[in-house]
Amino acid sequence: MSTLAQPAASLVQSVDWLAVAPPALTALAALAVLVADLFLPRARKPLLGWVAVAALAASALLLLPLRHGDRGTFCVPGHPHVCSYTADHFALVIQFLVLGGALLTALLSVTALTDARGRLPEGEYWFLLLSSAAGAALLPAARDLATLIVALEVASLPAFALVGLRHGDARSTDAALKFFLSSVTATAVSLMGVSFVYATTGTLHLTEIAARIQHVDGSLQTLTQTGVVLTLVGFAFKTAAAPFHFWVPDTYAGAPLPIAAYLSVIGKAVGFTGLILVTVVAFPGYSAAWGPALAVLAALTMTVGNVGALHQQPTRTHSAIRLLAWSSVGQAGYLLVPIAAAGHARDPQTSIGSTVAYALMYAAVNLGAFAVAALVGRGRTRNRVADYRGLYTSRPLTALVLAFFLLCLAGLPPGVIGLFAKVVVFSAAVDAGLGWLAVVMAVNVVVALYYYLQWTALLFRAPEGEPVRLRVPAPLTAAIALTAVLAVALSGAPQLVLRFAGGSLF
Amino acid sequence: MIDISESVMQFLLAFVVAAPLLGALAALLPAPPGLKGTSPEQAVLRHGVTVTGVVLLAAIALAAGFDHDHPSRMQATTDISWIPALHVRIHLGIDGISLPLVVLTALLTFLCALYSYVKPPAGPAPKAYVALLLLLETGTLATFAVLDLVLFFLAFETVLVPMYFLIARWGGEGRRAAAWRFVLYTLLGSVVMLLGLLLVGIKAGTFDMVALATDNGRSLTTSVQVVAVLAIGIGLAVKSPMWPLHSWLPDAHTAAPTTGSVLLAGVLLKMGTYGFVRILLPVAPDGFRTFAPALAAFAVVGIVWGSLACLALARRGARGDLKRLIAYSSVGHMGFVLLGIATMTPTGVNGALFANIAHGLITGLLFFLVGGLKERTGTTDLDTLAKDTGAALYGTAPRLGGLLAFGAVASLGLPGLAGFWGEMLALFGAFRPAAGLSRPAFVTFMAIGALGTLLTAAYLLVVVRRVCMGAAPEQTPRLPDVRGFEFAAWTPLVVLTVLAGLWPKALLGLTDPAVQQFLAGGTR
Amino acid sequence: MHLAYPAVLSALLFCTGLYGVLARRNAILVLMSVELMLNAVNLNLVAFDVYLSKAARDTLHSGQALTLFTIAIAAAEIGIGLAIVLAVYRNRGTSAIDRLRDAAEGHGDDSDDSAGSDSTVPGAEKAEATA
Amino acid sequence: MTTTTNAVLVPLLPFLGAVAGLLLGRTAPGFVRPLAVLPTLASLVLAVLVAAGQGGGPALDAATQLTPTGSVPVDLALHIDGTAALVAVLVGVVATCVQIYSTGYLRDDPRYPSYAALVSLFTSAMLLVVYTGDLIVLLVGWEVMGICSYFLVGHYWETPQARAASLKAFLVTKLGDVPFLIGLFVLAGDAGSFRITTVLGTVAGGGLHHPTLAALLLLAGVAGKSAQFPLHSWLPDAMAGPTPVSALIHAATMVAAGVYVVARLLPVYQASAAAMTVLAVMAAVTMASAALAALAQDDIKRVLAYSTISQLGYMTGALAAGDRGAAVFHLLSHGAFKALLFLAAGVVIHAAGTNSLAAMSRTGNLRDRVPDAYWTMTVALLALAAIPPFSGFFSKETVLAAAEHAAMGHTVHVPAAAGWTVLVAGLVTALLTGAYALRLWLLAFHGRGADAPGHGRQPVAMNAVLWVLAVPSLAFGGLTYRLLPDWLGGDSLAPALTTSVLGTGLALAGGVLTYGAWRHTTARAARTPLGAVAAHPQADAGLVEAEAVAGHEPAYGDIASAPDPADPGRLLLGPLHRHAAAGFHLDALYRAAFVRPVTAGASLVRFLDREVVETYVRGAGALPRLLGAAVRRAQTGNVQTYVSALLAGTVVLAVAAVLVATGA
Repeated sequence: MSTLAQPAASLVQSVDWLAVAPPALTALAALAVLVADLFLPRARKPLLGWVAVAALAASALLLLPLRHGDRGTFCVPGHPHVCSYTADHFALVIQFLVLGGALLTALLSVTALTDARGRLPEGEYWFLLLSSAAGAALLPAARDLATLIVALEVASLPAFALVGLRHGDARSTDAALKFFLSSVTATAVSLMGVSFVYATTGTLHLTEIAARIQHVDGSLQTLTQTGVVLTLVGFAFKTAAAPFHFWVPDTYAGAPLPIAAYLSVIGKAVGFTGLILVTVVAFPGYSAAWGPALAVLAALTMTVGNVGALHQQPTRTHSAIRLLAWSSVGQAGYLLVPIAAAGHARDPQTSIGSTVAYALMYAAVNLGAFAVAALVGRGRTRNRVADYRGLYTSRPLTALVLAFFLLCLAGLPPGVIGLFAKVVVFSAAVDAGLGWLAVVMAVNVVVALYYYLQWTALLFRAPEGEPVRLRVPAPLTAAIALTAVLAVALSGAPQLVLRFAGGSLF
Repeated sequence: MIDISESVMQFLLAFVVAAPLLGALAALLPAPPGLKGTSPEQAVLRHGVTVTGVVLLAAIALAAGFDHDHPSRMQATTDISWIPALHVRIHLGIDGISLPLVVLTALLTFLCALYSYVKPPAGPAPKAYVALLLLLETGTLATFAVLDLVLFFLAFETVLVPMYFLIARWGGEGRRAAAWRFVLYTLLGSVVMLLGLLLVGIKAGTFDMVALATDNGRSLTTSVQVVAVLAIGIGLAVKSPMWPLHSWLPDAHTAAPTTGSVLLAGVLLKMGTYGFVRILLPVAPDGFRTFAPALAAFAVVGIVWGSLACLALARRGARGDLKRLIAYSSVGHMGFVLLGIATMTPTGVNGALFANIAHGLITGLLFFLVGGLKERTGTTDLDTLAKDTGAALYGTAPRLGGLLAFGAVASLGLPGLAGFWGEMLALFGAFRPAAGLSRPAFVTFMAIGALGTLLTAAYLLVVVRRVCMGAAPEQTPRLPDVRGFEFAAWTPLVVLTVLAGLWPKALLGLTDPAVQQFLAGGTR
Repeated sequence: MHLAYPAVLSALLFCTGLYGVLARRNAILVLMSVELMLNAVNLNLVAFDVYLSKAARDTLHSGQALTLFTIAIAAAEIGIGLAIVLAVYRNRGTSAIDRLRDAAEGHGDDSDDSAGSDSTVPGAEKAEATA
Repeated sequence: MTTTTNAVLVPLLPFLGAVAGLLLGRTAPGFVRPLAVLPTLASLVLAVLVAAGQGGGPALDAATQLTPTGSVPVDLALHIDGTAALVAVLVGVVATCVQIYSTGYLRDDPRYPSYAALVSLFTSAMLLVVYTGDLIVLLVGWEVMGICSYFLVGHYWETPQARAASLKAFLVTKLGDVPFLIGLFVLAGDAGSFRITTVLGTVAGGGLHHPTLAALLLLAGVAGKSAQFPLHSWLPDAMAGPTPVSALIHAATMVAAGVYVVARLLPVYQASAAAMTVLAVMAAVTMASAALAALAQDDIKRVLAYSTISQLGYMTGALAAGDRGAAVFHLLSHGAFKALLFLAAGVVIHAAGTNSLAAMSRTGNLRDRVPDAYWTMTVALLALAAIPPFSGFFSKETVLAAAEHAAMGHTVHVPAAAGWTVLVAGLVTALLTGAYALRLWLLAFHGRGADAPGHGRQPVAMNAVLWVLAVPSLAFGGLTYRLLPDWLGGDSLAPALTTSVLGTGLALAGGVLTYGAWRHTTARAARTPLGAVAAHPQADAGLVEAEAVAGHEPAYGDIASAPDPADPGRLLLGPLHRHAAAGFHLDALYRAAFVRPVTAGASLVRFLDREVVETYVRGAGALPRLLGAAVRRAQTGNVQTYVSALLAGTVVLAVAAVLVATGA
């Protein structure tokens, strides 16, 4: 073992603490919250929430000093460019997305926890949320398969618990069980794939894999290819790509609403980030295997998601959340398109920028939609789409904001940013010559418009019955305002997110 | 005509595009204290009239300041980088092709706002109505003013949501289904169009229409052009609408409120044909040549199809709806526009552009008139209106009847009125299509198209017979004749129809140089 | 020992785990089957690690390192999984996973049960704890 | 003012009058009559000045571009030769007479303002056609006339006849206009210009590639407008309009336009022997069949309508014989006496309270009620029958002479067969013309029975106009046949002996036959009482006529004929009468050939649009719904199903990816 032969001083690597600060701070905050929970009296528990919000904000701010994107740590001795943790631009953007998303989730959670009146244990809730966020923040920076898997699990395991955290709610625990069982199976499959890849390449570092995978023995080719595809499964599961999407509607409907929002954004971010890292960074040479596979997945996912959403009856309990769940499946399909295109393009790294840009738009807008759903859900707990009827009369501004979010998701003006995000995705597909996928996506955009616009139209109808008037708590207002401002600002200056689609992020 | 400095022109154009958007936002706010009016409804409707009126004035100023000696030159151009990542620039400008459409749009929207001011559409509060109307105006004006493919698409899409709500909220019977069909159909078309636009932009390396037109398809291979034309063409053809992609139109028109129908027919359909001229012809000439015969064939089928459908509707006992009938007539008229474009000759394209404007004026007028008729009689169903012999509108409301007859006559393409020149030039273009297109095929199309004018005349006059004429008017109660605000809204359309018919140079003089330059390869 | 033996064993283990996941109805047993799958992966990783170290292609023993992590993950998973199953059992009185179908699409199209109500397993179906 | 300025004002003044009339009609009724008459009168004066200025000399040309089109520009061009100048004067005269007459005829009609404006517009359009030197501008005037005739024929829109007739008039002429437009394209395509002078220059230079095609396409339009076989069937029905309108349409405007256009473009026809032959056959069939039909009509105006068609046949016959001068000469003289005939018929209908000849033949004393109409109509009928020295004799004579000239093979470009066709048909028609003219005269003014209802005197405006028009009917031919060749640029228009004798003799023979038949049948009149009288005989002439037209069909079972055994035409025609009365069943033919297929097509399109096009739209909507149902069904809620799908998906994906990647 060469490492052991080296002087003892190098046994402990020097760690670039600043580079790992964002996930590390989040993780520390999680621990701090857990410990503090033991000592805080019941009445002071809401303080934990604000600690978490502050920690997430601080972690996000810690991304600022890293903005040059040239740091890395946990490198292989002697190979300064083979690192397990790299804070390049890609990692930073996704970390920003994850931390920002978690921050918004936290804002939603503050209200949700208050409203739950003790049915949600606060200390555990904040600890789990922050740990999951830490894992999700770690994942985009991970550059070896072990870190990747660990980060994936760190992000997922607390999420299972979060989904089933509500005391005495069968739906919640059911959802958690389904989520959990599907997820661990997918992880096992993914790990199997990792072991295959490891078997043929002998390394877990992504860049090394990329270099070695080109020279795999002919006899081991099939094993490698199988390994590549199996590895994708775990991440595709998190992204909720069809046919790995079945848990999504059930889980979203059962989970506390902020957690559904969290899963729909951060969960997906974890999934597609892993996919991007695995495909574009680790297996670029095997694009012939994963390119078409992802293209088919993308087409299937968006179709399934959209037709599923199409069929939600507005009067059904939880139909709003289920609709958002199905729509998030559909959106996942769009997110996969540029990754699939990367498998067909000459320069894979530029086209994944489209995914990043789309994800940023989607995160802001979808969290906004969930925030409004949380607001409406306070008055009418059944979370039906039909509850939104006449929202404009009772809360004009909220209705307008929700309409804007939905149109952004649909990709139709005045939701300019949604439109441009779709344009970017389309152009990635067209650029890569994936015409058929672009056409499938085009049809899906139309199908999706149906339910988004139907919902939008419902907002402006004459209301049924007396509107429930509740005071809007400040955190919720802040979340809605933040997302709305973000969406409007992005609509005016799409360049803010679309810049990522322009060039390579690595 | 008037010498206006270029920077003022730039401002005017940007103002024309942006003012309705700002107005739409302002319409949602509560009225400021000084402008409250008698009621909030009245205040917001007046706001609509004011904004559209100012935009119309700006558009007229733009037309006045336009250098009529060089209509082929892009004027009042603004070119600002917006999204460098996508190479999208805010590139605005007008030339002889877009100027008439800009003015027409501003005019029709203003007239609609004016009409609604006195006669608010039946439905929910007019606040959202005005906002949507203004949003619609932004979208349409932007479509005609932008010179960037992606922006064109953005503008093209902007009209969908407002129009959807206008139909679904202020429409008549069956409005919801019609609105859905409209929005899904056109969105499907435009998304496919987006694919084509992206293909062009990616392969040519720029989304700038002027650069692409100057390039004239030289940097695109023929196969790329073919695919692009197919994709873009489908999107535009849905909007135009081309047979057999027209089936959203009759429903949408039938269900839409009067102003919605006017704008739909007068402005929205033009966006499709404008796209054909502005994008497809100069950007992908080779690809267009491949599809030109097919386009012409579809156009001609559309002409005959629309006319025959109208004849079927006009027959006694067919329970034909007047608005539906005019919608089908639009299919026929837009067939002439498409035929003109498909010839790829300056004559045909000039004719298409002329027919565009003429159709906007005349069909807008017709929808206004039918709206007025519906308001008076409570129905647009021909059988209910006409009973046994006819509704005898000449007797019960002579001016309205006379105007309706005028509209019908203008619509059937009577020489001396606006409808004629477009049809004539489109047919003349088809008589001698561009080099490389099959002359026998096009001459056949021309002959069938010319026969279509006969069918058009037939159904329009049947309509006049059943609505304006009829026995024993003294037994039916007299209807209120044309009122002041109706005169105000309709007279401009009538006057322009006559003027364009008698002095076609006003339009053709603008479009001809620009079209010549487009077709000759786009270079100056 | 030839590489084939552990590889085949691992494959068998994985397939057994798969079968368990698909065929068992008791949530605990499903959980165990997942563990089996993870252990198959562990076996794989260790075996390849040895093989690769011998061939001097991987000097970092990454396989073993990942195995350690996997074991830890598996432990955490089991912990959370058992907790969830326990909660389910508390709420429903069963841990048969094919009974948890409340959230199915098409189930009670206009069901009026409010969120959070403890709706039990529908109808007269007996709670059977199958293994 | 220069002649050019005057010429521009000639069509412009009535147009402005029309616009002003339409705008002010309801607000300022006092101005309506002056606005109707004065612009037309002024334009007549100017037309005379233009004619004087032009003086039969070289053509006056002036042009400015109306619009560019991208290829062949459209010019606003004047091209005034002697023919144009004279025809414009005729139009002016007839239009002024009609406008003056209408002030009396429709004095109580509330729709008079729009009526007068449309007549002015009509006049303006015809003057535009006459003066323009550009074919597209000509088409503008041509179609504006069509729409004016549509509105004017439909003036009494309460009556079903007027509603149907107006529609038919427009559509049938439009049926001709479609090929006409294409014909213009053919000409412009070869000549590179829509200017008539350029086109004729190209023809002279042999630059026209498809002269036959162009000529025949144009001919369709001409047939429509000039009511030539087979597109003439609209004209008799158009009698449902007010009488002054009929006079205007028949004498000087609409129907004259077709002949005028052929006269203008005669070299195009002469370039193709086939076209000349077709023209000749068309003329021959038209003049003979229409004259036969005229003999069978019961409505006095329909008799005159068929007579117009027949006389137009003479004009096209003259053109087919290659003699433009003769055609225009007949156009001019016919314009005068036909206007007179119609206007007088209007007076007669008003006085008799019916338009039916059968009813008039059972009315006594009509002659004394309307002496002015009686005398002027007698003059006009003599002119129509071409009895010397009335003007019709000279003009028809030149036509026959030209045909004879062509038949002898003395005319270049004209096949002798064409000449013979025209000559024979012309002589037969002369016989028939004499017959129906006398029948009309006898039945209308020599009826026996109860006296006509008492009326006051007819308005002076109406009677004076009759006498004004009687002058040219009497003397125009005799006075001008020596002068006209200078203007029309053709050969001598003096009567030739052979054809004179033959023509006049045949006309007299026709008259004698009719008289004999009338003597034979008139006794039966008393035995079969027939009568249909307007409900309000005291009303203003327009209303009486409207009621008479509306009442004809209910009273007699047919719009064209009456079951009158006392009709000499019935005896003369024998079994042909039934067919002749129905216009030789041309309408039935049209119904079968055009109306039915179009209606069937409309039904088909309606079906296809509803069922087929809708089906794919609905199918597109159903597909997502089906998929949605499938997706829904898959969402069972059982986590094991989910995991199975997950694993199955993984396996499929892995296998497929491996297969694809290994190049399978």
